[in-house]
Amino acid sequence: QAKDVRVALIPGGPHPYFANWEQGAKDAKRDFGIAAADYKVPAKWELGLQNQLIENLSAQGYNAFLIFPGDPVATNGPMQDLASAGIPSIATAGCTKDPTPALFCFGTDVGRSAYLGTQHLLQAMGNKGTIVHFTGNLVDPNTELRMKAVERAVAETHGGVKLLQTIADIDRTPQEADEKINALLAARGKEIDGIITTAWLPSVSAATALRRIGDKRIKMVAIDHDQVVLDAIKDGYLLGTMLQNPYGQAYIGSYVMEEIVGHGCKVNAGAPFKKNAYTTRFVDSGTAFAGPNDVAHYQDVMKTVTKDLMATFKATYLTCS
Amino acid sequence: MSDTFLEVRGASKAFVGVQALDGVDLAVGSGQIHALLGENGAGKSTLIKILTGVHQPDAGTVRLRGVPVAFRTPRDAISAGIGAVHQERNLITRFSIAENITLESPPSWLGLFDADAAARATRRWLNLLALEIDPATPVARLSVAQMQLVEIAKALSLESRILVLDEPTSSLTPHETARLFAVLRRLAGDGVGILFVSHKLEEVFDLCSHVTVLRDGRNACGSRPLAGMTRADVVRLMIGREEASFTAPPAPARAAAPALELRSVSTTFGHCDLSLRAYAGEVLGLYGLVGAGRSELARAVIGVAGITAGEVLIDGRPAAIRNVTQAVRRFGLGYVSEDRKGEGLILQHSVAANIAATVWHRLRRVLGFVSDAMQAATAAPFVRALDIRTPSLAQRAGNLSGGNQQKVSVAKWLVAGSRILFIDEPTVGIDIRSKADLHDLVLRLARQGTAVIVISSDMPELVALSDRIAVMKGFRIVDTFDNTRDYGQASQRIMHAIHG
Amino acid sequence: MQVTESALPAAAPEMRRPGGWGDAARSNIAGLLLANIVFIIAFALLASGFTSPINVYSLSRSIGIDGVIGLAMMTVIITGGLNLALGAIGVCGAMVVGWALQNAGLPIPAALLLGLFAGGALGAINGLIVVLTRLHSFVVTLATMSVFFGVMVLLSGAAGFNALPASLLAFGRLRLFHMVSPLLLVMAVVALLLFYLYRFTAVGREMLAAGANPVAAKLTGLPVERLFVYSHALCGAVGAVAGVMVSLRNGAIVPSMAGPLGADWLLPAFLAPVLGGTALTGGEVSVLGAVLGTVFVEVITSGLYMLQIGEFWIQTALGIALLAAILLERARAGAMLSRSLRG
Amino acid sequence: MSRLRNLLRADWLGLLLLVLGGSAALAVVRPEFLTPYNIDVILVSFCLTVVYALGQGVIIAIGHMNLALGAIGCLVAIAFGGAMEVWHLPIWLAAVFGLLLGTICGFINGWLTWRSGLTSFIITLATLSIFKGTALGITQAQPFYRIPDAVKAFGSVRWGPLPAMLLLALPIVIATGIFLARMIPGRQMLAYGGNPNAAELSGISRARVVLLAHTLSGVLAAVAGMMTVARLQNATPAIGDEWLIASFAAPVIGGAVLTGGHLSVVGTCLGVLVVALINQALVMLAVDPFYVQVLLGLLILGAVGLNRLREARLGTTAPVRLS
Ligand SMILES: Nc1ncnc2c1ncn2[C@@H]1O[C@H](COP(=O)(O)OP(=O)(O)OP(=O)(O)O)[C@@H](O)[C@H]1O
Ligand SMILES: Nc1ncnc2c1ncn2[C@@H]1O[C@H](COP(=O)(O)OP(=O)(O)OP(=O)(O)O)[C@@H](O)[C@H]1O
Ligand SMILES: [Mg+2]
Ligand SMILES: [Mg+2]
Repeated sequence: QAKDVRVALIPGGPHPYFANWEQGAKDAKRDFGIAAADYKVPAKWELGLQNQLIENLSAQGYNAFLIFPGDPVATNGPMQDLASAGIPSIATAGCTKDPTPALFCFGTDVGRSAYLGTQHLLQAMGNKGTIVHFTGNLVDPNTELRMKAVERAVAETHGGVKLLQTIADIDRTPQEADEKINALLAARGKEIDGIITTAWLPSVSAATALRRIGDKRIKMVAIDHDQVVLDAIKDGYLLGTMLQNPYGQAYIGSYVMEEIVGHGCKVNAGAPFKKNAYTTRFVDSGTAFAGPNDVAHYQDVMKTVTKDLMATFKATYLTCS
Repeated sequence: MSDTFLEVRGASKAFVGVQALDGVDLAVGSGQIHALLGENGAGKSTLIKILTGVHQPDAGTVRLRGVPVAFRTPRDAISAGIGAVHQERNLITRFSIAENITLESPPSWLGLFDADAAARATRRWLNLLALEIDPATPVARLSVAQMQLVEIAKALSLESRILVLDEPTSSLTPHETARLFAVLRRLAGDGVGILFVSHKLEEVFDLCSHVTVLRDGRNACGSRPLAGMTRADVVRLMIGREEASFTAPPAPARAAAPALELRSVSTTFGHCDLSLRAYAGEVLGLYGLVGAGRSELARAVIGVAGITAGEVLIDGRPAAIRNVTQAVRRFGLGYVSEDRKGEGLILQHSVAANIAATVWHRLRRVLGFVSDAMQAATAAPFVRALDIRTPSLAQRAGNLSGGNQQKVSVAKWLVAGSRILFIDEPTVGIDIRSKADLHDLVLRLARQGTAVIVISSDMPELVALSDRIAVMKGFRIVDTFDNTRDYGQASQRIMHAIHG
Repeated sequence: MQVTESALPAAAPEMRRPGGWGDAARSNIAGLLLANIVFIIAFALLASGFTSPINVYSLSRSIGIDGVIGLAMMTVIITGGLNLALGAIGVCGAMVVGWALQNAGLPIPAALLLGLFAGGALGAINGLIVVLTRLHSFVVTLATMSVFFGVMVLLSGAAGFNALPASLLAFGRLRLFHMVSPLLLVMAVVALLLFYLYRFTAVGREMLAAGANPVAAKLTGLPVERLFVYSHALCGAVGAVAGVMVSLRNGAIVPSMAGPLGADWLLPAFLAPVLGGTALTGGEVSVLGAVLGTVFVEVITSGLYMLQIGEFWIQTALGIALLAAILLERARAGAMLSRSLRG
Repeated sequence: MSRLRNLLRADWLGLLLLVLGGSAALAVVRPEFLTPYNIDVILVSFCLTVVYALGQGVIIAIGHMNLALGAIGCLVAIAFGGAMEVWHLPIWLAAVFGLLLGTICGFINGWLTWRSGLTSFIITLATLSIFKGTALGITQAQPFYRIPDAVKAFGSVRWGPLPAMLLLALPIVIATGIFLARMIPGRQMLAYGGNPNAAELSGISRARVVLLAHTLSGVLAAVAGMMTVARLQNATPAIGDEWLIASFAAPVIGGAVLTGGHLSVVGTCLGVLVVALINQALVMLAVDPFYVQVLLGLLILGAVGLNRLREARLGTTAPVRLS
């Protein structure tokens, strides 16, 4: 009775973060016998291009979509198109804003991740000193969530820690991030005791910069699993990084689609979804702090998180006849 | 014909919609100064472009000293020993005079451009033409005439065996022209073959020994000695009939107030305390040597530059002209630029669009509607009136021959119906038939009530046209007198005003 | 007028009317048309799903949007300038519409008009700066791109508008004949208006003349500066239309719709007019060419996606297809020209 | 005397004054501005940008454009990184390979533009797609990380305020300056850019000029790409993404004319510095992130506007402009 399920996994553009999606999708295809679970990347990091790709893939017969929303609001558009053709989609790795046609949002709770990361940093600093925050692009509303989360964590030290400066809009190109971060370190390096980064490129650039100065006085917590970041943690330049779980997003997401499209399951409306700034149907794909001891096997960390989620996922979030 | 240097046989060339050349023959001997004549659009420049590798002929052969050659690029022609001054200005305006003149083979030292050597080499050629300017001056700062001299100097500097000059004297005054001719005669004496194009027949008879005449892309006469031919013969070959004799109708009674009056005007260009009157119904000629500031005066009056002191009156009433649009649309002024390619025409637009540009705002109907047909209807009578040779009204102005382009830039002011019209060098590059037409037209225009101010470096033309002549020197008016159209008398007075 | 008909010489040159099939076949419009037909047929045969209603719909929508973006840029290219701030203005215009609808509660037509006006005003600011400072529009719009976008993010806090009126969204989602987006019609209307402007109105002709040779136009008495400001304002207004169209596709108005600083629009904005034969040096315009250029680019993009070329290689394939097509077109035009000269 | 006058008339003098004045003002407000580390940061930014800005500059000089500049830089960067990581080539060989690749890419651009007679805009837009797509296709968007320490050191080492990269950037700037100002092929490129018709009538070969300029542009892009690898310590296919506008901005701010015929190398350097300085100031003065873009735009406009004002005063503008 099973219908052929063809899942398309579409990131916002070419980016190393999503490399683990491909593996997750492949594993899911093998483990659950899905007809197709293909990772399809827009040629450039452009909203219009992504929308076009989605339309194109639906014309090619893909009938289930895991989409990283190029924009939390605007990606509702193509998802609506899919929905009206009876094709389900899940907002993956990032959320679309309610009201949204997405079944649910399956990703990192960015606010929480930024908050936890900052807490790790502040604790290591003994809740005293000055920190700076390097983050992503202002047009990405996640950026503001991250800025607020960092501010909240800082505020909770009741004046013990001061947020010296936030630099945003540096997640576009590596060179720009490198320039601005070094400029800040050059100008105010002495005043800075800690660095929190909440976007990929700033994490890489800041880690490189600290290594270049050779300064282990400044403490830093990064985000994601770029090789540069992991190496810097191993060598003691960074306290650790906030891992996200792209592998699990793709693996579990593909599995869910197989259940829904192939076997007629439905999303359980009464499931214990979490709430975040965008949506009331949020499922946390897991976030974990990885310190020097976890770096070598960070992928196992993600797989463990995935296994735990997987164990209860169907029972919690789906109803199958 | 043993000393025939350059020989063209049966050259043909077609452009879209035009057969520019159709089996043309030409032979230029060593030491010969050979005139190439013909009406506007007869195909002279096209022939020259074939000789210089710009165009490739559809048919026909070119031989140098009996050896067939096929130039694929201008470079081939230059290395084969053909130097040219083209009809259009071809200078790099951002470069200095020296850099332009040495562009073909720049002097270098260890691979570096040697500016001093270039300046030295350049000065020699400039001196030859009596052009006293620092070779380091950027060409952009030069006047049209100065640029023309620089181009001639550039062609001379190649020291080639064959020199091709396409209307080299169009912007020059007799003084500079004489200087150039002396140089050319010396070159010819050294055995250089010279092909010379001009619409000024006086010059041709003064300079050339042989002549080839083209008509509609065909030979009206092959290369033959000029000796024994009269001006009338040549004209008949060119236009197929006698030259129309031209007599100016008498000037009407002068209106009380001049159409345009300048009272002690000073401008940002550097004119100071300059007074001038131009009356409706009259042609006022403005003479001066190159650089006297005549063009600048016209441009200042139509609002290109600021008037810093004095008063401009139009029809006796003070007029504050703030910009060109106001000058043209409100005060009825017009200016035919001496630089038709740079400032007179929009080369890539159609003939009709160029002519009608001054009146689009008047043609428009509801919703600003102006159709091609309306535009064409506006332009067509003037194309016919000036006998502008164009395959269609939709032809790009840039594809017309030089003379026809000039007519287009006059035509647009006729369309605008300007009441005060400056015409700067009205017949530069215009053939004798059109010149007569144009003179006729200018006078007719004046007699019908326009105040025409003609700026011309062609003294015979100015004397023939003007009712009054003002002489300028160093941005001032040095003399103004009523013209009796007696050339000897007028030229003496002008020369006296300038040099005396 | 001074010259009366009676004074004209009897022999009038023959006034051949332009056009005819020969001219049309040689122009690059014909080439684009041919390339479009060839590619459409090829993709229809090779790529399954290319002609499916869903793909045709998506194609028509992309053509509509990118077409308007290209037309917007075309209006300043004719001045010999360009507008890097086009994307920023488009986003600003759309955001004004969003604000008007959602926060100010204006009716849809009033909101759209306001957005159009805002886009026009921002464009006019560009134009005024260009004319007053005589800086190249490249530098001016490079700076204003940053300023416009920055102010927009500042005022909006980077938050978009996602509660647009249902009727507006429904319009955006309409399917004419089950497969054509109304956005394509919007583009057709914009194209027709621009065609009318440049072909049949005084001010349009004046804009072209001013762009082709500002000095000559000025000496002809045209108000060149004012015409330049008009052109930039027009660009802004059309840009705002494009912004709203993108919003209709997205179902929401968001600051990120044109990428950082609105720069994502730049390549499609230039590509279509230039492919269509609008000279970057100004003074020439081909509305139909720009439209056909857009169609061409969208068709090969869509078709190559349909062929399922490896994800990351799609851009390479796109570049090769584009190059091959323009080179072939070039060869064809050359062959046509030499044939017509011989014939 | 006339040399002094020439200097006063130079179109980049205003920019120089702006850079000096701006630096002085910043140094007063923020004394850290003059620390060696900080000067190093600005110079690094200068080195990376000026090379590709000149890569665009030589194309602007002939009145063309090279939209594929960043894509060439990207392709060369990952080829350089890949050659060392995957093929284990020694550094010098990898660098030669990168240079060769850049040369070939540039030559392809030039050859296609020359043979087709189409505008370089279209050609390089197509090759942009091809080069960038190839870079993405090879890497699958993953950076090459294993960059030899010597290469990393080249991007990081500094002597006081002077970064090692200056050793490469400075000779390139000087060579390009001499090439355009004094060498015959450079002059021919400018002549062609100033008036292609006239240049051809003077026997300058269009093929040579176009091929030379595009090839040169490819080489400079390649150098810039490999320098960026050294600086970022990895070869990511995101290199070159921001080059397009910046590469035009610096020469144009420095007085270059987009229609060709004029390029001031000094002006281009100052154009790069002005933008770097503005960015630096915005970071140093801890501007609220939401105001950064607005101020950046206004400052650029202000800087260029001031320079323009000075030109207008001196009347050094081209006389073809009316009044
Ligand atoms: N590039 C071109 N494209 C189309 N037609 C052309 C082109 N060049 C010249 N023509 C046409 O060829 C004919 C001959 O032009 P040519 O310039 O040789 O005349 P000419 O004898 O030099 O005239 P003039 O005395 O006015 O300079 C004209 O009808 C002209 O319109
Ligand atoms: N763009 C310019 N920049 C600087 N000087 C100029 C410029 N154009 C012209 N001049 C100078 O201004 C003076 C007057 O110009 P111009 O030669 O045009 O006057 P004219 O009387 O109209 O002479 P003609 O029209 O015969 O050349 C000349 O000395 C010339 O060198
Ligand atoms: Mg001619
Ligand atoms: Mg003059």
